Amino acid sequence: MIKTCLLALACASLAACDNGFLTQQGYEPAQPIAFSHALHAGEMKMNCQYCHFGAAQSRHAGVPPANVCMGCHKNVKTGSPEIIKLTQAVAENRPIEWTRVHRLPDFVWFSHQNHVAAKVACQTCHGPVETMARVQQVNTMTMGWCLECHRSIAADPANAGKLNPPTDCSACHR
Amino acid sequence: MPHDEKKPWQSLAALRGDPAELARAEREFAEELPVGPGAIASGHAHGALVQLRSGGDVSRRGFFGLMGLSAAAVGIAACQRAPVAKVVPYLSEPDGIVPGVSNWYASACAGCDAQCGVLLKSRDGRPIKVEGNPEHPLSQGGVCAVGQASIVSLYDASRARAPLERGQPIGWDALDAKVLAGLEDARSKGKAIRVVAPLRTGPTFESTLAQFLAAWPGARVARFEPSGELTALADAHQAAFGARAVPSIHLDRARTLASFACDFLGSWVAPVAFARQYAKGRALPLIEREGGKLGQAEGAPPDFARRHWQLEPALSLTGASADRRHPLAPSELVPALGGLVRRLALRSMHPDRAAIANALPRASEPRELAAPLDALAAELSASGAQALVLCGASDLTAQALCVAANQLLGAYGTTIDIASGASLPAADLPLAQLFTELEAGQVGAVIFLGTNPVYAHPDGEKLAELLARAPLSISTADRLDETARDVALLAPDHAPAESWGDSEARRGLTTLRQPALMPLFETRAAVESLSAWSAGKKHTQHELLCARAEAELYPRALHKEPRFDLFWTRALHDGFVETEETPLPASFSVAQLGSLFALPLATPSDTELWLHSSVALRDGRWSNNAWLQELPDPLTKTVWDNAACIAPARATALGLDDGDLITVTANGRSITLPVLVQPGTHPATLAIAIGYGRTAAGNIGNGVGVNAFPLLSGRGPARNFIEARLVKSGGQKPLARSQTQASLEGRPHIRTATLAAWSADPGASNPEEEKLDSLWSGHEYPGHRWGMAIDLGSCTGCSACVISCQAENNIPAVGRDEVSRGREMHWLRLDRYFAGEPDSPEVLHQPMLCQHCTNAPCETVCPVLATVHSSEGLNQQVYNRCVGTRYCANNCPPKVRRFNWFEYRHDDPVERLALNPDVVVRSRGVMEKCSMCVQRIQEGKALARRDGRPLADGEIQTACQQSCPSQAITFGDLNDPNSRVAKLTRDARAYRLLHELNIGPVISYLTRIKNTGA
Amino acid sequence: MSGHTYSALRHPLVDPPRSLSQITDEIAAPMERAPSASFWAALGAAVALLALGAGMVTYEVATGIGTWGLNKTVGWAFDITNFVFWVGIGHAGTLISAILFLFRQKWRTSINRSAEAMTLFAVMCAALFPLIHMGRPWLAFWVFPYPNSRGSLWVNFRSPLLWDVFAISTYFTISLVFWFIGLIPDLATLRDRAAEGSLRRKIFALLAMGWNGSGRTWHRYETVYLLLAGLATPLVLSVHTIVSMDFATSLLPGWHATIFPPYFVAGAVFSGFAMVLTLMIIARKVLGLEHMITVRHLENMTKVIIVTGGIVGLAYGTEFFTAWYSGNPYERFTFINRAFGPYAWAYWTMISCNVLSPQLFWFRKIRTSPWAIFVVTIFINIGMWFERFVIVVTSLHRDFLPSSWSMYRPTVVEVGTLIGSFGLFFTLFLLFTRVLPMISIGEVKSVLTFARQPAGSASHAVPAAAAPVLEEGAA
Amino acid sequence: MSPVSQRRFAAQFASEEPLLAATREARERGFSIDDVFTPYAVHGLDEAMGLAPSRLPWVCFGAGLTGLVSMLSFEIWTSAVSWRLNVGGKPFDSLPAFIPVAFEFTVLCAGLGSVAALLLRTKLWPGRAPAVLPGTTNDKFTLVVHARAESDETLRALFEHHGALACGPLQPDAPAPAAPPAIATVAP
Repeated sequence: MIKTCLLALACASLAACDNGFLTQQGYEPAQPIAFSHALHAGEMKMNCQYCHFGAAQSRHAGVPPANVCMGCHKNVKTGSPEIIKLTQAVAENRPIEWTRVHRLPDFVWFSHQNHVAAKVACQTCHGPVETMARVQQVNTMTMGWCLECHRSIAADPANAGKLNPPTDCSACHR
Repeated sequence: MPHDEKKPWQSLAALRGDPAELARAEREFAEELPVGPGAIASGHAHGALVQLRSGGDVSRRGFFGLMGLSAAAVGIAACQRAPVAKVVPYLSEPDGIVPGVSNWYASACAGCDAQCGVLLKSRDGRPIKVEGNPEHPLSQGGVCAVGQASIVSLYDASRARAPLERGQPIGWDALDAKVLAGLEDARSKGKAIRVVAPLRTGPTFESTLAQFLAAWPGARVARFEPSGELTALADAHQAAFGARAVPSIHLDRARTLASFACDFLGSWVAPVAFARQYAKGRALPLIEREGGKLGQAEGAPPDFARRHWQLEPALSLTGASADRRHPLAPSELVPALGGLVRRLALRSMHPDRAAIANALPRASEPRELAAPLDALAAELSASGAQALVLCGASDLTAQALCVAANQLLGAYGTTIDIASGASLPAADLPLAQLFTELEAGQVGAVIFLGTNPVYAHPDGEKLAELLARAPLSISTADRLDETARDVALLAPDHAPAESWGDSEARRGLTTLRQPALMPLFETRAAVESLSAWSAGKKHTQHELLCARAEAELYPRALHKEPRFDLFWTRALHDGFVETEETPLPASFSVAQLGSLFALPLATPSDTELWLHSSVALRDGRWSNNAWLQELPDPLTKTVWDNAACIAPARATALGLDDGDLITVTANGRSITLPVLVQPGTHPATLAIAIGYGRTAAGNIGNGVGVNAFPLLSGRGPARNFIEARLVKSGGQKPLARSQTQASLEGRPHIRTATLAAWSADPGASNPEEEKLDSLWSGHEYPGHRWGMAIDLGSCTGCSACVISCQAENNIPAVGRDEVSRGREMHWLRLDRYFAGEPDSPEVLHQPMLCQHCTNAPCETVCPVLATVHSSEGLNQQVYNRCVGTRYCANNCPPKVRRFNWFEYRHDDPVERLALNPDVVVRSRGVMEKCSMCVQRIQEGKALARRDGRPLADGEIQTACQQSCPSQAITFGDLNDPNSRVAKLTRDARAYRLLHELNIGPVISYLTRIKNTGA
Repeated sequence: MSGHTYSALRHPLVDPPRSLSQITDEIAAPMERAPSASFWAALGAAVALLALGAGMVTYEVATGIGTWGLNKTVGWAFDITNFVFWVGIGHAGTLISAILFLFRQKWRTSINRSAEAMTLFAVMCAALFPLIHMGRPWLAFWVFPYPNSRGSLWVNFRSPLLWDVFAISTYFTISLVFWFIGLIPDLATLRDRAAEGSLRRKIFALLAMGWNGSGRTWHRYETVYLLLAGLATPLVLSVHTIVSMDFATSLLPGWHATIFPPYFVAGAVFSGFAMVLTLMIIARKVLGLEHMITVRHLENMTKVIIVTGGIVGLAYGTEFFTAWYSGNPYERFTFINRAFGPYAWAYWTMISCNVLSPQLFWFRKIRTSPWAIFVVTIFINIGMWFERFVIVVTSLHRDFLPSSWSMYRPTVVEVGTLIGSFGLFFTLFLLFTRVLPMISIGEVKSVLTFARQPAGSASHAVPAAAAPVLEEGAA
Repeated sequence: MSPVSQRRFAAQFASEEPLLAATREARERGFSIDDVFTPYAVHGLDEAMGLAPSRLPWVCFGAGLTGLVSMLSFEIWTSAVSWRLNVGGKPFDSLPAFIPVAFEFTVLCAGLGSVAALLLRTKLWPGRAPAVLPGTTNDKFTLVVHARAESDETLRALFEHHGALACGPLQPDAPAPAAPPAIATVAP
């Protein structure tokens, strides 16, 4: 009996998670280096894929290697305390441990490449990153949320023949 | 369960792990951001491993695994926010590596001596899959099970991680100092320096070895080959032609093929290449059938004279494919071959026929073989130069008789060729002599170059003791194996995938090996060690290889390039170099050959031991490989063990049954092992697979099965059979078998016909499917409709597909106990049935995998929609939705669904590197099954989409299809009427499993056609 | 006129005659006197078994289904066998309380209460197994269609397993309600017996919900009781029909058979009545209710057993005939394998227990001797468990492809879980006999005069009746 | 209520037969039956009291129908509209397969619906504790009729003829149905 009650409790709370009451939405962790997308992508209008070059060719957009940052910061704002953290890391040959913001469950297969190829704007999923001093997860990123987009695009006659985002399970779960 | 400690694959072991390990074990998905490779690329091998642990505890399954303990825990745990995860990018990204994108490196397989060309799929800097190199002239894209499984051996946790002195870590410099001192000491004391090298290495290796010998005058090399098959082959040809080489063989040209105990499809010399040739030679034209009407034949008509005879003591993979098969006792091999040669000599016009006939051994063949040999001789001489006689016994006389037979037939030059053979190093020092020298204490230093005679030599135990008498003893094994345990210094070699190298597949064809990852451990290539121990400057393996390539390959390469670096880049990309070579000087001398006929013959007895390599373990080199240990033997279906195969008649006579323990005694040595009643075994034969019973293979291979080598005659493994005594020792050791039912019960799951019947009616024994009525109208599949065709005529049952599937889809090995409970996890299995006479049965193989039924019975019964159909006709299994009722598996007619009975471990930081990041690792309690490599399908489609081109037929290959040596599997789009698979599906031979149930499989099997009959 | 028929041919249902208040006293007695040592012994044993089962289930859930003897070919064995077995047991309860009610079988009155209780407890045991047989039971709630963040991913209404979910939960709910409605008047009786202001009285008052025996309430109450009986009857048939469809709608030879629904329903009634008898025979002895659960009740039930047993036997035969007549080689093999294969022992156990042993009931002597009946019913319980085992396992272990044939051997964990389910069942049943009237007081009173000459005048009818009135009035 | 209807006269019996007879005769004589309190469901009492058949079956039917329709449409919506999944090649709307669940849900709704209606209509719910006539839940049968004071004697004669154990008027202000003091005082 008690087991059943516990089970019921468990189910109830799991059900709650199911309903997306508890997602990572709004997650906005501090980063080892206070890198500002608002500054780089916003004010300076740098292309997302200049740093996240993986997005076009791989499932991972990837966090840029330190040497990409150093490309500019060898001579730009070398004095700033944040940049100094970076230069030190490079000097010590120590990789920088960024805190991951967007993280799909392990059983979900997602490909940035496919979405970039389909000309989906980064903001569609990641929100207005160019306005964020510190990156935040703006969307729920639940399965339903993904499907919403896939379905609406597939349903739009304008995309017929050009785009047909799959709604097959094996598109993401394999 | 005794195996637990030894095998992490033992399901329950997962529970025994400490909590931290458990938590790590729960990782559902091996994908790492490029931390590891990054670290590897920047040279921090260990950093990589440390990093790889991180994230183990952040997966969702982290708490799901522990959840079982209390339902409440679930409730609370599941609603926590995901724990903090780190992303660790490269400091500076290495060239050509994009996180998440696979790179392919052409290299050479080191599974056996065949050295097939392979492509290593490397993801984020770690190889995760071995595939055949389609451009390689010999293997042509196939890889055997052993080659596939080598990826596990690469990440074998039992590998030595640093140079060792008597088990204690010692730096490389210190080791080199000791070695050089020891060698110097030996020279000064005038003691012998001895090297024990494998029989077949590579040119670079040989030249480096030569340098070493030059540096240490008086140093000599003994060659050691556990199975001894190449030795016998080469020796026979040396005697006959004066050229010590492995002849190149062209099965596709052989119309009549007589194989005496030669398992060329399973383990002999180069199985993959042979399987490809064999299938090519027997390929049937494609004839479509529609409503009883036959279409135009597509492809060359079959050669009705083409027939394969197999005479062998015990059923082999090759025997299973033969058109005609006759069991014979091992001791009858030579007499039978002699009888054949005599018959051929009568028919032959060969100048030396008389000389040969006179030299033949006196022993006459057994009476019951007279008739078959007459027929065989007739067919052989009818085919003349297009005939071929092969012998798999590592027996010099037998091999010599083969040479004679082929010579009489004039086969040399067509089906078999010594001039383009791969030459082997001249026999320098017999291993037996090393024993005596050691005994006499004359040896100052002995170096074992990747050889393991303590295990694989009949007198290994003796050698182990003798080694103590050598002041300096070194092994370059990759682990503390039986030999390495008893030597002073271990200079661990790289894994093949970490090293450079070359090998001569045949004269004029050099296969190149290039590394696909930085060494995981502080190991060093054997050649580097050799060069370090030679006088003068030490070279890296790369330097050594390039030097040789520039000196010898570049000038004679068929593909001319203006500069060496261009040539070299191309060569590495291709994975092989073809060069113009003068044929091997080979002139036939009957005298030399005749002398071999005179060797003493094996005495017939009522129990004759026949030692053979198993398809999976071969000579035991890779025994510490769970995939190979758990690969069901294609013929006995046993796993994790070797048994003594005995004829049914003999078994009943002795009152023996499967699993009864017997003691086999030969040469005064005994082993005890379970018997297995195996049809097709000659009554006098006791067939035992070598490669088992390792004691220092590692945490997996130790103590699996028994070591049969000690039974061999003290003269070294020049013969792989010997008379023995058999005693029922009482007691039982139940065998773990993936299939226990041997008969098809007259069910039509496998359809066979003779070539004659087929030529009369291509649909022979395969009536056309009648259209079945259905309540439902069914669904439309616009766009792609994936399907598969499996040609049972080509399938040899070699099981390469099984391991390929396992590697591609992160399928766990579960261990002996679980398999014996009927819980092996293979998504693709090979069904094996026997038909006909038990003394020489017909063997039927059938690859069985998810049939992706159009009206899938499994889907209807799943309460939570965890398995449904995709818009492209695939039967999808969604692991993360599955609640594990197992109803789908119950309702699955071919029973191809696999359930995760426990949490299977994937937590070893090294072993985990082999996981494929594109496929989820399934958690406990969920169902899994063949997905038709949907990840490959998606990848192929994405590539085509990115290039804005339509998907080409054959562009997407499933893992099983890719590695199939005989190309029996075809995958493609059924909606494209011109696709290969669509055509095969319409072939008159095509049928679908259990069609009458109206489940509508998308996999078609093609009737197996054999050229039995007169 | 009131609907009683007085016939000399009929036997009184309550024998020897009792006064209304005596009946109240006797039925309430077990709840009011302190439990006997034998009760404690029985309860102790039951709880011990329950604990064993709980341990086994915990281990299995924590470790994995691998702790059971299942394999790639035999995906179900003890789990589903036990499930079907317990559901079957449950059905007799509903049958007795609902169907016999519809048929106005007055003899049901003294057994329906405990039969219904048995139904509830049996269904609890049954429901346990589909839950724990899941590989990931903590996700069991996924079988319910609720809106979720998966877009929304619903459930597969085509799956018989899902039908089970609805069937079993509905069955349990309706049985519970039916049982409780039947209890209300008795709860009121107990309330009024309990001492003023005692906790006991408070509890019963709460449960009785202010029942005051008003004729108007009785009128509507009877209507609803009839309605529930009318609903429960098709329900009980549908439940086991659906359970049988778990097998019938699959395509496995030995499962895929159209006779399964009636075959299973008959089997359920068969096993259920056997279990009722087993329990009743013990209960009437232990609680001294022989005069209300008379030999006649037992005899009637044995007759039901003969009939249903016959149907089951016929079904066994029909299965073989169909297999042979269909000419389907797989079907044929399955049934030959059933009778002569490695599990033949299970098959013949089933035949001898289910087909042969009930034939003893043709003899009046056996029919009317409680202990003989007891022994036979035990055999039937065993036989019916084996019937399900045979259906589940022998069909699975050798199906279409000989390559996947295998054998199934149960593990300690499975056996322990089965025993544990009995522990759960008996624990609940024993507690029930202590806290609630295991015979419906109201209903037995209503059949008090059954097959008896009616009282000429009230005062004679119940001579002792006047005195208590005064007392009560004064009270 | 009129004062007339408020005044009630009760009679207690020891078994169902006299009760039924008395009830029937009282009604024939034109007395209006307030209520009858019995330990068990006395057959024919409703007819004797002249109660109209209950309308609860209609509630049952309505609830069942609602259940059936709602579940069927839910099944069809989820499988054929909300998310069309190809399950085993069966049509999205596999109506035959939807019947079992729909049936079960029908029964569930019908059952719970009618029980809920019963409890509400008869004011049965936890916490209700109306006064109960002594012995009603054990072995006493009490008939309560509306009566003017002048008809008391007629009634007393009628009930005693039928073998009432005791009878007498209930206090007008007594919470109906409460034990009439008369019953306690009157000797048999």
